[in-house]
Amino acid sequence: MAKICSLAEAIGEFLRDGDTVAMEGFTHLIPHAAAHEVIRQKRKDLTLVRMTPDLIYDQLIGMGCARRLVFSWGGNPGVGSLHRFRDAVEKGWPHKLEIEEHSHAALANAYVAGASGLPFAVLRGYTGSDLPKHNPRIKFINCPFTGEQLAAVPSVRPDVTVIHAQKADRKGNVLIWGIVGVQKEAVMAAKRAIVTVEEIVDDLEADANACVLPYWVVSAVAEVPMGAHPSYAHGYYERDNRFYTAWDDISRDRDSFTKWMERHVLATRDWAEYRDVLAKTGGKV
Amino acid sequence: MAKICSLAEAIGEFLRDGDTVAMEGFTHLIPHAAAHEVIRQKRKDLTLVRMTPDLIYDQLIGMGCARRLVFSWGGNPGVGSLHRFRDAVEKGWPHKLEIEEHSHAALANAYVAGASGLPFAVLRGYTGSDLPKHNPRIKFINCPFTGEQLAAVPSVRPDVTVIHAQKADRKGNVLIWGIVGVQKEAVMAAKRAIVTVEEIVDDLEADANACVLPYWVVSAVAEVPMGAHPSYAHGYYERDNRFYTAWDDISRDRDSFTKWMERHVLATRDWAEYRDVLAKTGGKV
Amino acid sequence: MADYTTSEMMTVAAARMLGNGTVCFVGIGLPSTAANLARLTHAPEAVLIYESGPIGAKPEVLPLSIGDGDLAVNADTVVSTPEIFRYWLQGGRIDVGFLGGAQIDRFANLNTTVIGPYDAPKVRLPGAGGAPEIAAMAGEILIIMSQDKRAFVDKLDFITTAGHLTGGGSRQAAGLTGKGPTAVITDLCIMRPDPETRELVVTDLHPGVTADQVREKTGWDVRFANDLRETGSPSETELMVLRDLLKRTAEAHGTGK
Amino acid sequence: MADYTTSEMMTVAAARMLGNGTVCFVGIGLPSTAANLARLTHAPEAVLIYESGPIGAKPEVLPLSIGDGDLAVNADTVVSTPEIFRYWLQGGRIDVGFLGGAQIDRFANLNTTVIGPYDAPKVRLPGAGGAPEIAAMAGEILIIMSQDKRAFVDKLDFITTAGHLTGGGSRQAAGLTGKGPTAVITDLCIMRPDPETRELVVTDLHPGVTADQVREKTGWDVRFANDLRETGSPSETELMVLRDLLKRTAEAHGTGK
Repeated sequence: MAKICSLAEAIGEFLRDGDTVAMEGFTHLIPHAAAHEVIRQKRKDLTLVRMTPDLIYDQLIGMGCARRLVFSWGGNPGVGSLHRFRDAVEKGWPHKLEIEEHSHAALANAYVAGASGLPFAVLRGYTGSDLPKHNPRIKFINCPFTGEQLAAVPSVRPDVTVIHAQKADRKGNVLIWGIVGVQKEAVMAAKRAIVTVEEIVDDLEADANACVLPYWVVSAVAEVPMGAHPSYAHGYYERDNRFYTAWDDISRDRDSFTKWMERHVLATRDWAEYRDVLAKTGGKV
Repeated sequence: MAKICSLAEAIGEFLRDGDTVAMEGFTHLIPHAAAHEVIRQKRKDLTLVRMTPDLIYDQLIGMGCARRLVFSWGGNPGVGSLHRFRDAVEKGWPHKLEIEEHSHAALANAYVAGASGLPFAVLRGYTGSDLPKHNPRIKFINCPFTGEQLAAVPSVRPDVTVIHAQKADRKGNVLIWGIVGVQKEAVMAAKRAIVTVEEIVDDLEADANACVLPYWVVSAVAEVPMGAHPSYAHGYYERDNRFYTAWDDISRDRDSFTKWMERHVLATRDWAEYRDVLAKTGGKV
Repeated sequence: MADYTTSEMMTVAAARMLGNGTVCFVGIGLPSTAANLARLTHAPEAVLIYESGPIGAKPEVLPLSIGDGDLAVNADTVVSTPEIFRYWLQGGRIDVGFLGGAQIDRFANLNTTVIGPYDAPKVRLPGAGGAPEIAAMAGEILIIMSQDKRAFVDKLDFITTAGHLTGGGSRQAAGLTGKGPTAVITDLCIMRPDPETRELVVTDLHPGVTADQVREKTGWDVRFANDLRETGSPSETELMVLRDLLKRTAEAHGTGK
Repeated sequence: MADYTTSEMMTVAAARMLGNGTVCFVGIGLPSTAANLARLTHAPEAVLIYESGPIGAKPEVLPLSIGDGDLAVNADTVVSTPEIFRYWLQGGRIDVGFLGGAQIDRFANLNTTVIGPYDAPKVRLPGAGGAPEIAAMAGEILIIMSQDKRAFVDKLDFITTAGHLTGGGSRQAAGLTGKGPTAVITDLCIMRPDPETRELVVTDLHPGVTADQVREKTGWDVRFANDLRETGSPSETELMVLRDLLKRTAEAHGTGK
C-alpha cells in the first residue's frame, strides 16, 4: 500500500490543510526535506506535534503553516533559542500560535498510547511541576488497585506522520537504525505516514529484530538523498553543526528569515535544487 | 552487577521459597534447565507467572513447587492438554493451585506496566468475556478525556524473572534474537533476573538496536548449553517436537510423571547429567 | 475431480476466505494451516502475523507452536509479543483474525476455558490466549472448527471470547469495535451470522453434505439460508499445495503421520 | 599546580560526584561534559544513558545535541525514546539524574519554561524536556549550573521541575519517590540541601572563592554550612582529560573555539 513517488506528490496527496502533523526524529533523521515541501505547497492551519521542535518547526512556524504546537522541548540544540518559535509565542508573529506543552516522558507516552489505539497514556509524571496548571490536557487519575495517583495525557493520533529513514525497499518496507527515537510510535499512531529515505534498495538486509516499518503501514515513500540535512543519517552523513549555528543568525530577524526562506525554499523547485542553492549561498541570505 | 556462576548457584542465591517467579520465553528460549534446578532445590510456595505455562510449568506444578499460577494459555502447544496443570486445577494434586487467569493481551500489558514502574496496565480488553467475573484483578476504568471504558489489570512485578538467551558476554550483557517474546519486559519488571545462555562470548556482536539486556539489570548469568530443550534456541538447535509429544504420555499419569521426574531431574546433579540420562532413557520412564 | 477429505475441504474453504493483501492475525493449528494455504495459492500478498512476534511470516512448513523459529526466518520483521498486542492488534492494524476454538454457540461466542463450573471444572481447557482481544479488535473474524455436537453447543459453560454475544446489536452495545465473526468454516459447511439477529446460519454446504448431517452435529436447532449454496470442491492445485505443505511439515517436525 | 578556569573547576567538581558503576541519566551540555569527564577519569564503569536512546554511551567526543550519532556507535545498546522513559527511567533503573537548568530556587526547583507569565512570557525558554520525570524518578539528582543572580533566584516564575518544592517533607508528601537534588555544583561552590529544611546550603567553596562572591551571585539570602569546606582543585589528570575532550569535540563538530 506504500506509494513510491516524489516528495511533492507525497505531500500533495497525504498532507492537507488543517491536519495534525507529527514530524519526528530525535536529533537523528529529522525530515527537513519534507518540511520544506510543506512550506513550498503552502499548507496552513496545521497542528504540529513534535517532542523537540527545533529548526524544522522554527521554519514551519515562521512561514505561518502552524496554528497550534504540541511539544516538550523547543530549542536549537547546542546553540540556543528558536527565534521564530519565540517570536510566535512571545509576539504572535506571523500569527498567534496556540501551544500545548508537555514533558518528554508524557509526549513519548502519548505517542505510545496513540500507537496502541488507546485514548490516553498513564505515567508517573508532572508531580510538583506547574505545567498541569497551564495545560488542561494533563490530568491525574488513581490506580484502581493501589489508589496511587498517576498522570494522564491524551494520546497523540496524528492525521499524518512524516519521518526520514535510511532505506526502503521497492515495496516500501522501511528500515531505521541507530537512534530510532519515537518514529515507530509516531507512524503507528497516525492515520497516514510519509517516509523520505536516503535510498531505495532491492533488499533492506535488516536484522530479524531491526526497526522495520512494513509497507502496509506507510502511505508514501520518497527517495530524498540528504533529506535530513542539517540533521544526520547514521551511515550516510553527519550532523551539520555549522548550519545549526548559522541558523541562529538567519532566524533572529524576521526579515532575514523571510528572505532566506524565499531564496532557499520558495524559489526552489525541490530539495535537490535547494541543496544546489545552499551550496552557492553558503547558507547566507 | 551480573554474577557469572553455575545455574545451581544462581537459583540458590536469587530464587527463594514464596517468591513470585516469571519464567518466560514464547515457544522459543524457554528456560527448562533453570526450572529443573528449581525442582532439584525443592523450592516451594512459588507464585508462577507465565503467558503460556507449557511443559516447564507442568513440571513445576506436578512437583509441588507452585502455590499460585498467573497465566493466559495453559496447554501443550500442538499436542493437547497439560496433564499436571489440569490435575492440579481439577483435582488439587499434588495440592491445591490458586489461579489468576488473563488473556495474552492483558498479561503482556501487565509485564509492560511492571517494566515501566506502573502499578497497573490499561488495555482494550475482556469486553464480553466471562473472565472478569472470575478474576477480581480485572477491573474497568474510564478515560479521563473521552470517557471510554477500558480494562485495567495490575502490573506483573516478579521477585525474580528467569529467561534463557543465546549469548552473554563476560560482563553479563545478554543478547536475545529471533522471537524475543516478552522476555525483556519480564526482566525489566523484576527485582532480580537469572539468565541462562547457550554460550558466554567475548563480544556479543549485537546490532545497534538488537534486544540487549545490560549486565546491570541481570543478577546472574549461567552458561547452560541446550538449556532451553525441548524448546529451541534460534541459531543453535531446533524445537524437539518429539519430546513435546512424548510428554503427553509421560505426564498423563501421576505415577509415571513422578518416576520420570525422579529419574531425570531429582536423581541428576545438573543439566549436563540430565541430558546424559535423557539420551540413555530416550525420554522413557 | 480429485478425492479429498472433509478436513481438506474445511481447510480449503477457510483459505479461500482470506483476500490477497489482507493483514491476518493467525491462531495456531487449523487457522494457521488455512492462512498459509491461502498465502501459497491465491493470496501471495497476505500478511500473516503471529502473536509471538513475527510480522509477514512466510514459513516453509507449518508451525507446530505459535513461536516456531521458521516463523521468524523469512518474516518482514519480528517484534516483541507486547508490541504485537499493543501496536498491531490494539492499534487497529489487523484486517482479519483467524481463530479456532473448543466450543462455539449460535452467536459465535467461543469457550476455550472450562467445561463445567469455573471453580470446579469438569475439564480445564487451555484458556484465552490471544482470542478475546483478537476477536474484539480485528476488522473481522473467521473461525475454523471441526463440527461436532460437543463443540457446537446450545449454551457455553463459559464465554472466553465474545462473538455476537446475545445477538442483534448486543456486540456493538458492549463497545466492541470490529465486525466480529463473519464466517464459521467447518468440515461440513460454512455458517454466517444473520444480518439482523446475528445468529449463525448455514449458508454453504460442502459437496455431498446434507442439511441433516449438519443438524446432527450441531447442538442447537440450526437454521439454513434460503439460498443455500454448495461450496466449490477443492481444486487440484489447492489439494496439491495443501498436501505438499502438510507433508513438508510432518517431515520437518518429525511428527510422522 | 595547574591554572584552570572557574568553568573547569565546576565541571571537575561535578564529575567527581559521579561514582564508578553509577547508572546516570545525562542531560545535554554541562551535565554531559561532567558525566563524560567522570567516565574518562575515576568512573570508567559509569553507565551513561541519554534520553534519545543510547544506553551505556561512550562517546569519543561530546555530543552537541542529545541524539548525536557518536552516542549510538559505542553504546551497549540503543533503544527507542519511549522505552528510555518507560522501562529505564520510570522503571526505576537510574541511580543519578544529571541536570542543568535556566533558573533555580533555594529548594532546587528548576525553571526552564518561561520568564514572566506563562501566557504572556517575557522570555520563552525551551521547556521541560526530560527534566520533570528525571528529577522525580532517578535515585538522586545532581544539578550543574553557572552561578548568577538571574539564574539563582528568590522566586521562580514557573516551576518546571520539582526539586524539594517548599522544603521540609513537601517533596515526599507530594509523592515524589527519588531523593531529589542532593547537590548543586556551580562555578563558585557546591550547595547541598539542609537535612531538615531542604534549603540549599553552601557546603564547599571552590579554591579562591569567597562567601561574599557567592552571596553576590545568589538571588536569595544564601546560607553557608558551619563546616564549610574548600573544594579540591582540579588535578593535572582531570584538567588534561577535560581539555583533551573539549578539544576533540570542537574539532569534530567544526564549532571552532
